[in-house]
Amino acid sequence: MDFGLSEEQLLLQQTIDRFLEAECPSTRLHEIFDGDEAVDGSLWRGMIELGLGGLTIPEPYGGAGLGLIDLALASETLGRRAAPGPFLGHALAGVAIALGGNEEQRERWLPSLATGRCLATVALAEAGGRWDPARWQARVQGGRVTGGKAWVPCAHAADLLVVGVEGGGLALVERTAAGVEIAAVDGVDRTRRLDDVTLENAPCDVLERSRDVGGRVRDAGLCLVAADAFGGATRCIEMAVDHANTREQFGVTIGHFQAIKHRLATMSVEVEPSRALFWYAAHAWDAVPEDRQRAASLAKAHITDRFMQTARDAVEIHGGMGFTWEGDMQIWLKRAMFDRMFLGSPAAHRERVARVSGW
Amino acid sequence: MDFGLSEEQLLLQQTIDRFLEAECPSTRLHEIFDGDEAVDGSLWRGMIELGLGGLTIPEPYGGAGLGLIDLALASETLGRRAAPGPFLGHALAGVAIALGGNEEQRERWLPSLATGRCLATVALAEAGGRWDPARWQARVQGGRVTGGKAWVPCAHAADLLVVGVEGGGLALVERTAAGVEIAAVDGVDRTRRLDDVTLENAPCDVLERSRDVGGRVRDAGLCLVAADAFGGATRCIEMAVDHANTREQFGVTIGHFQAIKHRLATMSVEVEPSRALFWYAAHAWDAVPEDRQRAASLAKAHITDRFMQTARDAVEIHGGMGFTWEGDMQIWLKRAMFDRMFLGSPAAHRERVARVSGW
Amino acid sequence: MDLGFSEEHEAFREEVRRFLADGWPLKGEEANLKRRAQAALFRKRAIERGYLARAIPKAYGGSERPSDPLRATIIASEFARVHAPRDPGAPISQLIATLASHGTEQQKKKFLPPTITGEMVWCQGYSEPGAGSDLASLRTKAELVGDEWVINGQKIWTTAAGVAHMIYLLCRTDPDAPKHKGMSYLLVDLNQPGIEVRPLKEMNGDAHFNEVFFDDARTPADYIVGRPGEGWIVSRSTLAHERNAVGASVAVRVQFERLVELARTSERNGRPAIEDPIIRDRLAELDGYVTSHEYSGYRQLTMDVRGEKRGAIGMMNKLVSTEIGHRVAKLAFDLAGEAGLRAPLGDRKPKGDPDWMTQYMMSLGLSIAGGTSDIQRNIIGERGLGLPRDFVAQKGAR
Amino acid sequence: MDLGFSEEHEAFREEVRRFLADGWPLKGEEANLKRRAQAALFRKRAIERGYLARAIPKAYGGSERPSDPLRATIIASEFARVHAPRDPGAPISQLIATLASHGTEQQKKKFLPPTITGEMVWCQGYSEPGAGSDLASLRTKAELVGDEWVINGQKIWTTAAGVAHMIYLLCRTDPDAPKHKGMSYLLVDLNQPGIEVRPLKEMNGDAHFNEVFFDDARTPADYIVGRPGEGWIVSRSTLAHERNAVGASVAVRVQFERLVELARTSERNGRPAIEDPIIRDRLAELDGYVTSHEYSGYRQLTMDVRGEKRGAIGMMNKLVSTEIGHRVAKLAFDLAGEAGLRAPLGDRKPKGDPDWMTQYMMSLGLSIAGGTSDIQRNIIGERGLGLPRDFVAQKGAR
Repeated sequence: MDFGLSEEQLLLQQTIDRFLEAECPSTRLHEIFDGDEAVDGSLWRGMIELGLGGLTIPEPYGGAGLGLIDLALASETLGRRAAPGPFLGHALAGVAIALGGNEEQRERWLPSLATGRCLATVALAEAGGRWDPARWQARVQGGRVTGGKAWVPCAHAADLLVVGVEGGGLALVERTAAGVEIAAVDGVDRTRRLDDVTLENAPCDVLERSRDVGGRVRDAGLCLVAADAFGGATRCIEMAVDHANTREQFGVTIGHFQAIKHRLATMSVEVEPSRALFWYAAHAWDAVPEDRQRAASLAKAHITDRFMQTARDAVEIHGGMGFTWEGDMQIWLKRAMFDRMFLGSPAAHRERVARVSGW
Repeated sequence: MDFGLSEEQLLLQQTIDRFLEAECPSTRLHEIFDGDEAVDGSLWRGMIELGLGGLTIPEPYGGAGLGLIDLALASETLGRRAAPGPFLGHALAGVAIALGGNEEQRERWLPSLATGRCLATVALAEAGGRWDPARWQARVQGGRVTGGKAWVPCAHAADLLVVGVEGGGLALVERTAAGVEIAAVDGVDRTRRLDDVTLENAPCDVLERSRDVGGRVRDAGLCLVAADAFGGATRCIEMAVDHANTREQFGVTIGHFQAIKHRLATMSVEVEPSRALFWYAAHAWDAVPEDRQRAASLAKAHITDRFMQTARDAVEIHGGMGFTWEGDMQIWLKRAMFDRMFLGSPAAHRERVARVSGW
Repeated sequence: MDLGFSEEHEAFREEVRRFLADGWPLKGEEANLKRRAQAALFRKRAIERGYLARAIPKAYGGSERPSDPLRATIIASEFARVHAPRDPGAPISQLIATLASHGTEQQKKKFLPPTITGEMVWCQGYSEPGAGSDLASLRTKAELVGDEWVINGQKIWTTAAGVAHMIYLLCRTDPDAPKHKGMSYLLVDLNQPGIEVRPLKEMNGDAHFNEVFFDDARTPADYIVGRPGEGWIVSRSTLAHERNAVGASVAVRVQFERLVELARTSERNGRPAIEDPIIRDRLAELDGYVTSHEYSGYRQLTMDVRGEKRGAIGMMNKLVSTEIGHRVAKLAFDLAGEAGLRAPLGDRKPKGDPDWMTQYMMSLGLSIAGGTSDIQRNIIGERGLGLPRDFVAQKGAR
Repeated sequence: MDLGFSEEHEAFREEVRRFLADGWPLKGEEANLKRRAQAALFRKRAIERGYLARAIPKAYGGSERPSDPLRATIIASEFARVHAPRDPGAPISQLIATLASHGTEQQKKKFLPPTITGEMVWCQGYSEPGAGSDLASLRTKAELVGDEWVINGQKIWTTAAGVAHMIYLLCRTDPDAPKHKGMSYLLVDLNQPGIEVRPLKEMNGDAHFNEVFFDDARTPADYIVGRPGEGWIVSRSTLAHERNAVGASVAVRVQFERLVELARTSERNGRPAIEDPIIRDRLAELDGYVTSHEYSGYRQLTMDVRGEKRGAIGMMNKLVSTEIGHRVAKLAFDLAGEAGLRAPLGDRKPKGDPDWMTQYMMSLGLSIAGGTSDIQRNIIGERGLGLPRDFVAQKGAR
């Protein structure tokens, strides 16, 4: 019985947090948010140097061989700092290849994912809300894939796409291959840019080593998004508390008002217990397979809902400036909007919880 | 354009309120609540003397010939004071006979309903949540009715039952007739006692003058319950405000705490606008037939939900004493539980709103 | 109870309709005028007929009609129906009311007529950075130097500052007076070197607001409304003129109907969202609030017609609209589903369709703008329900 | 991360199970003893084995074991599984902790052993009418007359006063001292002419609580814990011993599973309620809270094991449980549907089935009992998040 973080895990989070505090302060974050580039090269290189390219990639392939829980803890810290960039897609691509790739595929791709020489992403969803692997329609025939994929993180900048295909499988497609077309989406969260991808007889390489690989990668994604949302929500509370302890109205800091104090307490009570929920979801992915699906969907639905509400509350506590483009709050609010909808809505995941619980 | 109360309507409410303040103060209310009798004779006679037996009964039959809006205003005031007794069933029976009775039926019953010589009630629901006239199953054959009716207010004490029958019609059954059996229900709200009624070939007299008489009477009931709930909710807020202005904690009255103040403000903002909703529902029953169903179900669903939440909030603001049997709050909380479920749950009425709105 | 209008009022409605049928939009040559000039021309004609500027004396360009909330309601709804220009809305309506009650003869003569027709556009300089809901703590200063006020400081959340000619502002003219008593209400020409306007972009990409910087900006000594130090009282009297319960609650109904339409046209689990039991339930729940607010508007209109005080309900409208706005926005966001991942901002916004993403974000702004919801709750608790004042507020008012 | 137990701990669990298999329920002759005597006998044996009274020195009847949150958790769950008597719960646990930390040698010797086994039953005299969450304003007085304290006043919300032998109470012994400083902590025999106990019926018809009236009640001078005037500190030290995060969150899980069962067996629109999309959605939403709280319990257990401070999360458990209780109760009430119109109280309650109606009403009591939710929010805001204290609270603390 040890449901807590190890020294190494705490150090990992601290290292990422300090890196981002130094390299991506508010000013830099706004520049990237307002800029044209999906990936800020120097920031991403910094993350790669921290080892974020290969946390879960097995050691023989140059990764750290850690569990999804560790990846989720990294995701939490990135969410906390609203870190811009391609982490989510790249990390999930690594999970997918490690899980589903044969020896050749793993050897070919994993080392360069770990070093960041290759930037990868996952193309799971299809238009019309088809986030569920059972509903994917992209079709593989004779080593070529055809179909449309939607909401692909940083596809434009990626070298490799891990594409969800009919039957819930995954296939590797190189971005520069013939038949791959990419169109940028005007996304709400400019820290994690999205693209639409059209595949027309594009050469592909199917991942076949493991059963239900699409479903497992999707569940890993749910854990990472939940972790990101938890990090974002806790940071919103911190920022709102800071504001409440600084901003004066009627001659006192507004934290003196019980309405503000209770609202912050309520935000905290809504969010803090769910730390254990995303821990458990990631831990279940690693070690409690029979509860993987329920825990992943529960964490994603619950925590992204909390993040959305917390971000809204934090905007309101910040008053007018919380509502401006130049303020920081808008970035977290938009991260919340992304986390809430990416990989499927809370309502869809609650229905999945009901289904897998046998209700 | 005159969406407000007339002098006469205000006077009616004032008269009832003063009568109840004098004749049914907290001590008396508790006695009746704790007592065995479904109907307190002297209190009911007092109400009859105020004209509450025949507000909507046409003048030729000894009533005041007023509209459902007036009956609803009376219901609001009775709800405000948590008035115990058979008003609800009796009033709806009067509405039913005036609406659906032929000349003979009206002449026979309405005058004695108005004078209170005859106590009547309505037996609409059947077991298993069959509040909807379309789902009634009691069957009339050869002037006799057979079936089970549930949740009948004060049937035990009544002389006449207006019974909902298959097809959504209504039929008159005398309580002392052969084949009528009545069993008391251990109801949560002891100000409005309920009975189960079993009819076995009981002689009956069908009301046939008007189309959809069961549906219209049910909608009238929804308006009266909504009005009762509005009255109860506003009184809960008054009591909670009084308490907040009296009770001291940490050396000040608790109304000084912003948490209490905002909670009371929120309760008031939730409740006060819905006054216009029950007015409109009753007015629509009287004068806007095309919006009758939607308005009645909307008012019932919305206001009884507000009452339930307001009563809970008021209990909490009252602290421990709000939670005791000897306190007043429990009586309003239980009235809220009655209003919320009697004639169908808020969820059922919201679905009806969706249906009649053509969604 | 009667939700219809009397014959007299229906006849009035007919008269208004005929006027509008001829009068708006402008025809022939006049249709080539600039937008603001067209509106001004139309308003002049409407004032002649007694449809606009009804509370303003004829001497100052108004139509000087007896108060009639029903006629006002009819005018508002008929003008809205054909999108005809109406009386300038907030914040200009506040200036008009202030000038009408507290302006000098000269100020009224000079400013009211062009303001009423919309030829002269104003913005409001109340909020400052560091003074949101707490106007008494304003820091922008004005000093009388010779025959001019010299103004220094900064205003924020100023709408329309980019297109306005003039700004009316609250500023501190007596630094030694207690908070509420040292402020004055000044009228200032925006077009001068001492004033800089900077747009403030909102989270949805729009820029309705501005910051306005005053660096030795100037205005004549007699461009003060009320006496020095009376600014607080003068500005407060303004706000009472904003009421239009029916208009606001009708707007909420329209918003709700658009939401129902969105539910019809969105999909959930491969079927129209409006068939989803959860959506139906949430819509009907929302309809309870919307319909309450709607008829609450008619109730308040009736109170106005009867000359009764509105009491607590009158203090609730803003909070009720805000709360409904939140609920509408949340449901719309849920209905939008994955479309919520997109955010076409600025020029890229689709024309025509209601912009639910902006709506969702704006619903946050609603509780902030012009006094947060928390302050509304204080007002309702204290003035509406008779609860005691906060210690904090007492401290602030010292 | 590891949610299992080590081999050492699993061995311990086996040992506990074997003890329970033999030891509870009592067999033979012993099974004919009265309920309380059976429990006392069993507890004595469990203490000998080191399973109960682990924090209490052997000299005072305890088993004096080193703190081991995992063993404690295993004991709690295994004992709960077979419904065996455990250490006396609140409010007696609070007295035990207080005596252990602040009692005199004589008090510990006299009171701890029978209290630990449950032979001596106590109730708690803290709350008073007019002093709910604000214990510092208590008015019950005790005066030292000769070698006895003479007590006058009234306590309320006293659980188990009908069956208890003794009451421990906070009362004012120095009327001139500042609020918190004039109070003392006394131990008083309930069975005396100066004390009257009146049951207080709750809205659900139960009577868990009592009023206790003191009219020249007496207790020996040395039945005071701590020195005169130290009552406030002594009583506060008590509350820190209540922690058992896992137990509480497991209880919430059990309650949730019963709710799911209710949803399976209730009908909605003629189908099992659990098939209704709205019910499924609400259940899954609730499951999010329940599962968070459940694993939050394991997280806190781990912190305890590691000897880390729990921080803000430790302050939240009560409020989280209360909120979940509210949600469970509301959903149960909705599932009960028209059955909510019935209210079998007291004797008429159905045996066995969870009584959702009582649950619904009790969920209200939850936020009131032992410090309202508002006070919990103050604590979280101030001690957890570092926000400033209220002016009101500052005023009260003067």
